[in-house]
Amino acid sequence: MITSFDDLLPLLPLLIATATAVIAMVTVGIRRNYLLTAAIVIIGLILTSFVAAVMMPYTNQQITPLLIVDQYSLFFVVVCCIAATFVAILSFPYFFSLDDEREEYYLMLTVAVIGAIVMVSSNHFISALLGLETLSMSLYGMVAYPLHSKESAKYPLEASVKYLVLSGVATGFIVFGMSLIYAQTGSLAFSDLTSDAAQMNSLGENYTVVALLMIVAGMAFKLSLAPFHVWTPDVYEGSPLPATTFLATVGKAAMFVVLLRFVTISNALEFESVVTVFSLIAVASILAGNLLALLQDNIKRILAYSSIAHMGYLLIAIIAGQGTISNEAITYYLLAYVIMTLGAFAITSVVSSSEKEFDSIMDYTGLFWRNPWLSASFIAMLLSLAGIPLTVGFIGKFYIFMSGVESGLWGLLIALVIGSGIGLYYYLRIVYRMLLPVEEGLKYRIAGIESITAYGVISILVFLLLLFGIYPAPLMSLIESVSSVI
Amino acid sequence: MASIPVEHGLILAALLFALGLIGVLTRRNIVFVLMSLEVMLNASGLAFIVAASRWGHAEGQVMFLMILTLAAAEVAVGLGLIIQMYRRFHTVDINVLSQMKG
Amino acid sequence: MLDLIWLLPTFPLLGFLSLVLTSGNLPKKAVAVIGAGSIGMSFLVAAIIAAQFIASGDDYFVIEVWTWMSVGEFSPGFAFYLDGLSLVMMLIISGVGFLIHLYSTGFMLDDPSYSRFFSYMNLFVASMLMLVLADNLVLLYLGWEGVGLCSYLLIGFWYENPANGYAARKAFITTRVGDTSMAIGLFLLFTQLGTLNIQDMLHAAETQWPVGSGLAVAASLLLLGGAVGKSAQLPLQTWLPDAMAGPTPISALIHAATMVTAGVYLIARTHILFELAPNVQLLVAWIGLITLLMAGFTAMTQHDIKRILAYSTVSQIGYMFLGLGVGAYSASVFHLMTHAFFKALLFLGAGTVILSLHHEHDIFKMGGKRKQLPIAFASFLIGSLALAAFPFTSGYFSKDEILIGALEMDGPGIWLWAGGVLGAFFTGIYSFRLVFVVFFGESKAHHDEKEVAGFSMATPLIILMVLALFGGLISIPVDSVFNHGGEHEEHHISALMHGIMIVVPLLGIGVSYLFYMSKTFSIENLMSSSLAKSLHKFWFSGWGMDALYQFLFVNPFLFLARINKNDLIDSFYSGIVALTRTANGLVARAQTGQLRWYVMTVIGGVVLIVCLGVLL
Amino acid sequence: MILAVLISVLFVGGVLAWLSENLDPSFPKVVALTTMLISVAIMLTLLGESDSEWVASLNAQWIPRFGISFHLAADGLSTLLILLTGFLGVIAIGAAWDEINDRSGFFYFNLLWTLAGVVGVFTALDLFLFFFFWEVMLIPMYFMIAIWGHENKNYAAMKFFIFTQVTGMLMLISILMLAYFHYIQFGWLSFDYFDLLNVSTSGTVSMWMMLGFFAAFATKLPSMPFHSWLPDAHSQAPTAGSVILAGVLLKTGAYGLIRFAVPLFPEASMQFAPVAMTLAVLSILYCAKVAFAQTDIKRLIAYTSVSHMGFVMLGIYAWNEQALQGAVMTMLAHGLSAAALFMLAGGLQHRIHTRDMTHMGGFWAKVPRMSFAVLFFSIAALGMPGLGNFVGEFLALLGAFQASIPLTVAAAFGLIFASVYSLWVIQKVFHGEYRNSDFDDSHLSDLSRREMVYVASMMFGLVWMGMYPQSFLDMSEATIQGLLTATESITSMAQN
Repeated sequence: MITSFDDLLPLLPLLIATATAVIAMVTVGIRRNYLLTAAIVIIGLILTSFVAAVMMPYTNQQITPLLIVDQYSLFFVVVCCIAATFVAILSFPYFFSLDDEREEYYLMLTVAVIGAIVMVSSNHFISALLGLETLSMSLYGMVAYPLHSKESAKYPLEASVKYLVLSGVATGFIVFGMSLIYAQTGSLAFSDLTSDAAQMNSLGENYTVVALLMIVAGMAFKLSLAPFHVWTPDVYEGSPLPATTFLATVGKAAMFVVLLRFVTISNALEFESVVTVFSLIAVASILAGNLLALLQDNIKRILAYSSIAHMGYLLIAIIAGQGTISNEAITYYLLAYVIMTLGAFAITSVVSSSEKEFDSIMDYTGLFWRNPWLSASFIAMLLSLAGIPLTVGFIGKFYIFMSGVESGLWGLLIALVIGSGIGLYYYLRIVYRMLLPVEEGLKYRIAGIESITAYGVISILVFLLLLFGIYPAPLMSLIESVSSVI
Repeated sequence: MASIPVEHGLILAALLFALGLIGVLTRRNIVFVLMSLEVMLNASGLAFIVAASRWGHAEGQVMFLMILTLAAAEVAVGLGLIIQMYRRFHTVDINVLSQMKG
Repeated sequence: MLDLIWLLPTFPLLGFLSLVLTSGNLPKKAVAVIGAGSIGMSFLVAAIIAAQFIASGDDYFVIEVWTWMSVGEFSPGFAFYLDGLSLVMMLIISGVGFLIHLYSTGFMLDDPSYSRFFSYMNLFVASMLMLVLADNLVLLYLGWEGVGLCSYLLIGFWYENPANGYAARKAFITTRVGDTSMAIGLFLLFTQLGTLNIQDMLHAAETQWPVGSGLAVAASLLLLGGAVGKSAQLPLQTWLPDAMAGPTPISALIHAATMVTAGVYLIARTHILFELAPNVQLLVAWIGLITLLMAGFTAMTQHDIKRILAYSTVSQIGYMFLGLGVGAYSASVFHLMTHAFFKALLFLGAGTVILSLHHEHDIFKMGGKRKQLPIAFASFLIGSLALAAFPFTSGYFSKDEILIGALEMDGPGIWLWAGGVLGAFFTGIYSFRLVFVVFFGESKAHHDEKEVAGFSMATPLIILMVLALFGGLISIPVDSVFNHGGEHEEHHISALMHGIMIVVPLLGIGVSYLFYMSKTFSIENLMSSSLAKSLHKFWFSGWGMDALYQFLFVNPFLFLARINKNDLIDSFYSGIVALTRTANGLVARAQTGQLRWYVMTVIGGVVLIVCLGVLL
Repeated sequence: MILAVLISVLFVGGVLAWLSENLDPSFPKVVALTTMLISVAIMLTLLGESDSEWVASLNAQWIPRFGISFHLAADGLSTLLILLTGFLGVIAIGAAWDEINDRSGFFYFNLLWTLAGVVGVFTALDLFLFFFFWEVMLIPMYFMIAIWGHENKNYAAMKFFIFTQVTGMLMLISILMLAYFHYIQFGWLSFDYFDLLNVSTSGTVSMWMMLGFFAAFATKLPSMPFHSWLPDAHSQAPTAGSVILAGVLLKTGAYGLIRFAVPLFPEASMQFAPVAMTLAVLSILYCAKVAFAQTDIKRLIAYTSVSHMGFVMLGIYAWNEQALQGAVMTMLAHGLSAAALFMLAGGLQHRIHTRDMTHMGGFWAKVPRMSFAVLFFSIAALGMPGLGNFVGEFLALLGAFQASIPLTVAAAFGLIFASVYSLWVIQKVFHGEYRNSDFDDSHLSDLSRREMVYVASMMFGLVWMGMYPQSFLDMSEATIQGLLTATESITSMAQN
């Protein structure tokens, strides 16, 4: 099928990423060196994102029915790769002192990124499934990674098993849904879902709807939307911080891009029932997420729950699909979400290590007075998650509101307001903890020389957070052009 | 030759799928849970075959192969975890994996 | 010179400021000089201005110092309006005020917060002058509230005793009720007539409102509310007796001579408005009459020397209201003046008694003090004579005019007259009951105190005695203010009536002589019957008005406040919080950590949405 | 341009104050004070320009995608309120001078940033920008309460934040709807005040939008039934916090009503006016009553603030010249009197470490100057003629009387209640026998010289407003005239 170099060129990022994985593997095979592997992977990822960024303006090409490489996919390739790079950088100090083989972790990270790249550039069920599974498979590994180590901080095993079984079920639903669609339409491309062919030799509309909803359910699980959210907190808490970070950022973002393409290309929203179901899911996620986080004391779980809520917010924009700016809204909010989640987890992982994770809000009592810079960044991230101005989170929320208003989704907007209202409470709980006077007897792992880079990451994230929050105009115009292609 | 109507095939697949689900739900032994997962996936594989035969092109079969590999990979990872689990807890009852809650 | 009229309130104000800013660091001499001196200055100015004004022969004189606020067509100024009425008032205030200040320099001499006292006093005089000189109702309201404030501060002057604080608050809040009604009246007048400048307003009212029009009634009623509040008339009279908690000079200045007569001034000032609402004007008369009788009864039953005087004040102001009600404005103002003289005299005398007897208030613990306290005795004698309208004392002329005014009014006039005469009878009784009990008979206690009456205290008393005796001969230049509506026909008052009006007070005095002097009749017999006892109790309590208000207003308010201390509405929000927490409990229950339960939820979810999808 | 400079001076000064703490713990207050004085100087330059139209206007592209611009300008009304902000800023720093000793750097940072936000709110003419500043005010305030507050600070700060934030989001929805309507009617998105004024809305939609604004502003004002955050915030906040809160933050709500809620939706506001005025009267009476029942002196003053702001809302929705001028005057006067009372109450708490009035009594003998000051400001608060509050409340009622007689009469009872609670405080704390049974009065000293300067300046301000309010009325007159004519034309068009 692939014939010419012109067809290969757009796949360059994918190829580079894959090459990175291979090279890393080989080096590991030759000689185990933590620093080296990390370096290779990081460089590879940066390279990928750079190439993708360069290609972005020119490329808009369908390669085989499976992959579409356009500005939008490249944009998210960049996002995912940079996010992954940050995760890699953060992982370095975290696994530095792991009493086990540490290099393979980076392999899985890279493979996961490959999966993500495939997902964001897929407009076909097969490629979507392929990417999704590649991502998930390696995530199982990343989640379970430190399970050999005697004093691994958490319950990676439990987390991994839960994740494996549940997402297996979810995959099952997706695949079965696909098969039904295929039986219905005879094609696995998103675009043919509601095409005339489908109507022509139809087994009945309900049939399509059922199939659709099965797929939606599967995706909703991966995005941990209510009522498929129950796994989220356990997996987040159980897995090592960098893995959680990756799962929460790249995993979610890639999956959401698939959902977006799927919904927009296949006009699934033509079915009233689908819209209704989406709305219910959105409201449920917003309320459930925020309510669950309300009295939670474990920061990882809080962020897990809040991610549920945030996915709910994003779903509002999906439902507003007909609006002119809903795609931009989703794109901007996804970016914002990646930035602030990364930031929040980054700070948590700077004070943590594979032996001891400081993930209870009690551990942060008085942090503001002993490490102002770190906790100031944390406060910035939390306020951004709460959608307070000066931060990218606010602009994101502004977008969501705008798209909601445009399509007159008043009910969902009210849910959004209520949700954010509840949300304030638990974000401020953490903030307040940090503002309390210092309690003695709280020992932080003093971030060693290896975390300098981690601090760098945090600084960059804070900078982006404020930049896109205060002067979002350039990013907006970029996103406007990028998301026009869908 | 008079082929089997698509619906029948799909219904069969659906039944298999449901069986798999029930298995996942009811078994406490994680090995059986994994097997039930297999069943679910293969059920959808079957559905693909049926659909392919309806349209008479290869995509379906390709998809089936993919699902097989996918399932295999899933199980591979799963079994690895099971071994670890057994080492830790000397049991394969999934109820032991419930330290995290709330 | 006339345009220096703004100096009048300015001197006391400066006195106030200098005393406050030095905050009690001045020697008492200096305080006395500033305190009394400032009033003296403004009296001088007042006198000169008065002379010039009368010489000039104009009807009135206006000067606007600056525009206070100007919003749309609403632009009251800091403007002073001088005519016969305000002339008289300003002379009384500054004159009597000066005498009382002079007296106070001696009276308060050993009080630690001497300068605080005088600062308040000066502030009071300033606002009072503002009140009577204001040319618009807003400025008048400023003075009106100002005097109320000072009265509050001075009643509660000895703040250590909570009772004083209570009396002070009672006074302020009760009058404030009246003030609020007055304020609403101002809003009404402005919205209807488009101005609050008194003269323009009255003129506009005359031209726009027919006699008896509803608006006129409403407006005058609202103003009347303010008047009865300040002047302690029914139904807001209850605060004045308690107000005696303040130092005696205060009672003399504020609660006898000047502030309490502000209501009279207000009605006199806006009498045109009242004439547009005849029923309201009649109501004024009746209020006056009833108040003066009730107060008379109560005054006969009191033991506290100051409370007796307080009730007598209430009842004398009742006379003034009666006069206003029957249209005898100049008579009322005249009575206002004479009353200022003799009531100030009485209070200052009482002050001397109290000071000399170490703050003894109960008249039945005194007795036979005429040798011991000659000056006080003299002042009381003369004061009571004037109060009881003994022929050819000042009180006699003024009260006479009022009663004649009542008589001249047709319709209910005769009844009002009869009531007034009856009141005069009581006045005779209670005023001389006081004199006889305190200064005659055998001395019961305090045998060897000497009279405390230095020069500074004696002089004012003597001057006031003169005024109380001969003040009736003064003729006040208020005709130009009141006789606008042409001459109303002279009734001929028969000699008989005159006779009655002369005799009745004497009868009163005689009765109290028989009871308290010669003991021909004894109170004991009178009090023996249970009816008499309960009556006495009822009158003594001031006709149970306090209890009534306590029951009607105070208790309900306190009750409401108590039951809703922490804000009902807040509990609504607490409810929302509780709701959220329960919701959290519910959803959190789903997070069991049991893998199979999780699978269950997932499958359940799928089934749910698929069913929804198919059914919808 | 001036305004941008002013705001940035405050922002930068805040950062400097924070940094300067590392050099020496005593620097921040000095830095903050100098910053504040500089900005006051800048503010005064606004006076130079004519108040009749928009001065110091600055309009720069910000987010072209949504037609959002960085549009600042000040007219008479804004200038007045900015000056109030500056004045009270200095006062607040004075209030904090001795009270805040630990982490003073971060404290002054928050103080100055709040003020920057407030100035922004008073001058923003782009609704997005307005909302932006509206939120920026909150966070530093939250920190001030949450860090330097008293025993129950977490609850208070949280409550304050959530109340204002949630209602703020409702306002955001309204703003977006308005912008969207502009898009439909004119074909391009704009958040500019003057563009949005042209959007013709009507019917239930505009009512809903208006309510969105109203919710936010009524919460900030605050008015029944959104007031219950205020007592907690005030009783817990540090003195400087209360001063800013009572003196300035509450005024942003009233400002919003005058500037946005009514002019943007004249008809809806007209229909809504009776309800709003009723709410105002309810706040006046209800909160006066609740205030009387309080034993915590700061809670009491907080409730009285709600009661007094009721007059402001009454005046605003009566919407005629006297009423509006009255509202503005009340805002200014209450800004001073309430701030002063909170400052004195805070000083008292700083001295004796209790706010419970049942433990106090007879302080006059101990602290005559402070007692006199409290007396003065309570008297001002209960509307004594000759002081600012009287002018404001009298005008407000005078105007309201033309709009609705029964409501005005009801509101007038507030004057009586005001005297009841004010005198009750005086009696409870300063009169009566001196009692110090339940607290250590070793630090109960009279006003220091510096405190006296602040108090005196505020007294002077109130007397000025009371005796010659014209100098303030003139400034706001042009604005109010403009608003009146604009709304009249629209509403009359609607009627025809």
